[in-house]
Amino acid sequence: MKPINAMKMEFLSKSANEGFARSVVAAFAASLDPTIDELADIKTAVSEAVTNCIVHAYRECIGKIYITAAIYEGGRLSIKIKDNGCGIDDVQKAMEPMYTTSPETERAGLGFSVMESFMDKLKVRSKPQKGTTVVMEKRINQRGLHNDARND
Amino acid sequence: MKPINAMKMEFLSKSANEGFARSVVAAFAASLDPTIDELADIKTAVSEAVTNCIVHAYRECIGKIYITAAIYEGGRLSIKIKDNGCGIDDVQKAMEPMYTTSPETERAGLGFSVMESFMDKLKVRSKPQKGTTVVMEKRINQRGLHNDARND
Amino acid sequence: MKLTLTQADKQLTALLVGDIDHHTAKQLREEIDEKIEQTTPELLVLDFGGVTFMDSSGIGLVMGRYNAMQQIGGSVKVVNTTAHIKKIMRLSGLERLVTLA
Amino acid sequence: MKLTLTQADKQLTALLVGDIDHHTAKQLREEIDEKIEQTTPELLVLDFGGVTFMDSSGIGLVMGRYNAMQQIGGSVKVVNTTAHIKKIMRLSGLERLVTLA
Ligand SMILES: Nc1ncnc2c1ncn2[C@@H]1O[C@H](COP(=O)(O)OP(=O)(O)O)[C@@H](O)[C@H]1O
Ligand SMILES: Nc1ncnc2c1ncn2[C@@H]1O[C@H](COP(=O)(O)OP(=O)(O)O)[C@@H](O)[C@H]1O
Repeated sequence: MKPINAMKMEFLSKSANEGFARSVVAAFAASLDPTIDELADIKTAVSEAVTNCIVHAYRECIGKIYITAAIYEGGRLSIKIKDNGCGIDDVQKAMEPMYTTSPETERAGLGFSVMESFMDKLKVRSKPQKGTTVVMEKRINQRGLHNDARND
Repeated sequence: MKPINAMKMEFLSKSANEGFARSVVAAFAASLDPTIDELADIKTAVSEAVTNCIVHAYRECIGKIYITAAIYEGGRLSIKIKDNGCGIDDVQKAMEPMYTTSPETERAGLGFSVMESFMDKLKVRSKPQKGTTVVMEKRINQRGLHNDARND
Repeated sequence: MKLTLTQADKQLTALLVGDIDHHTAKQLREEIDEKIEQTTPELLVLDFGGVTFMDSSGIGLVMGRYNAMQQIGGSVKVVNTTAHIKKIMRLSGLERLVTLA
Repeated sequence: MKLTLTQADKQLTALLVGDIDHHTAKQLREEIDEKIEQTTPELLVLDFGGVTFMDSSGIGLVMGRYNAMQQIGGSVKVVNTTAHIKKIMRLSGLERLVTLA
């Protein structure tokens, strides 16, 4: 299925870019006219995934983080966040609530839980030493207003 | 010279993305702590360059627009906006104030003038049938406050 | 972008709220021109009081309305512009054609 | 991110203004802990009144302060949270440890 709108970006895994990344996705999603709550959900999920790349994937170095986002007919927003970092040995275990490998920096182990409960779909693929890809989806209720994403 | 921070993005040449593109660059520049005026200058210049890709480069089709931005020591922001569209035959003539090939859509022919007067540097490279690249620079006055771009 | 058109005597006022760029200018242009045709005012007041962003598309918008008003013998006044909007309008020499307030 | 710390009697209040994420949490953590050490309050009030965004780093921030206050026999109260912040805090079971108001 062809998206109505699409974007792709990459940036350095510096923690100052956590705010940048969620602003970008929020600006991209704006054409779907989301509610303030929906927008907060999306920003939070993006913040979790991007922070994981910075804190875990590229723990000892600065690497590149890749975000792809697309809007489909009917208000479906799809977001992919990818790194080429250290990867996850056991994805299922990593996704358990409160599981974290970085308690010393006060990570709560709830990043994946937030992504799961704030978005409609979450898929995590990872290969040790290769990197991790998180794909999330959320359907934004179309309230029959004019939909800017459909103009060109 | 290595940038302190860098990002790269691409998106479709839909006019709804004009607002998206300037939001992205504004969010990226935020770590330089620009004044409201400086931020407005940057957003306006980006809006001009992106609109040119949509209106002129990909006049009859939807293509991809590429933005690269980097922040260098001392508060220098560099922005590159590129398309693979129709290109410009005579760049010097195109850059003259009031010159436009699209008067019928009320283009004022002032896009390049805005970029030139709102940014510190402007370079335009173009090849007919290949595309156009605009590189702009602006130095943001560092007011000695904490500079988030320097943290990681 | 939000547009509010109010007509009183021979004056049409267009209050612009939001970002003016190439994407939003088209709709503004069409709605204002339709109202000009319907009401043939003597003065068109473009109120920039709610404008949060403007690029050179805003100049095209003012110029185009100037032309439309010229055709029916009327004039254009631009009000409530910020320093940033004035800076862009000044690039175009617009102040020789319309009243900037 | 802006942090304002006020001390009165045995109570330390931390007013948080801005976005709470992994990038900003570190500084908040360090500044609040320094003040806790200096003033050994009985109650730490975390005032979320100015928080414009929060992700799970905010949970770590509250949990960590809970631990710090436990060590000196004190407690933590969280005030002025929005629905969005409550939603995140609820994921963590935080309400069993600190007072949410
Ligand atoms: N992109 C990633 N690269 C490598 N490891 C990751 C990545 N994302 C998550 N992890 C692993 O999964 C664990 C759980 O992640 P999460 O639920 O987000 O909690 P937290 O980030 O608070 O640790 C992390 O502690 C880490 O070990
Ligand atoms: N990216 C581009 N691709 C092709 N042609 C362009 C591009 N940018 C500008 N031009 C040409 O240069 C002319 C002047 O551009 P500009 O000063 O921005 O004014 P305007 O966009 O109002 O026409 C345009 O009318 C167009 O012919």
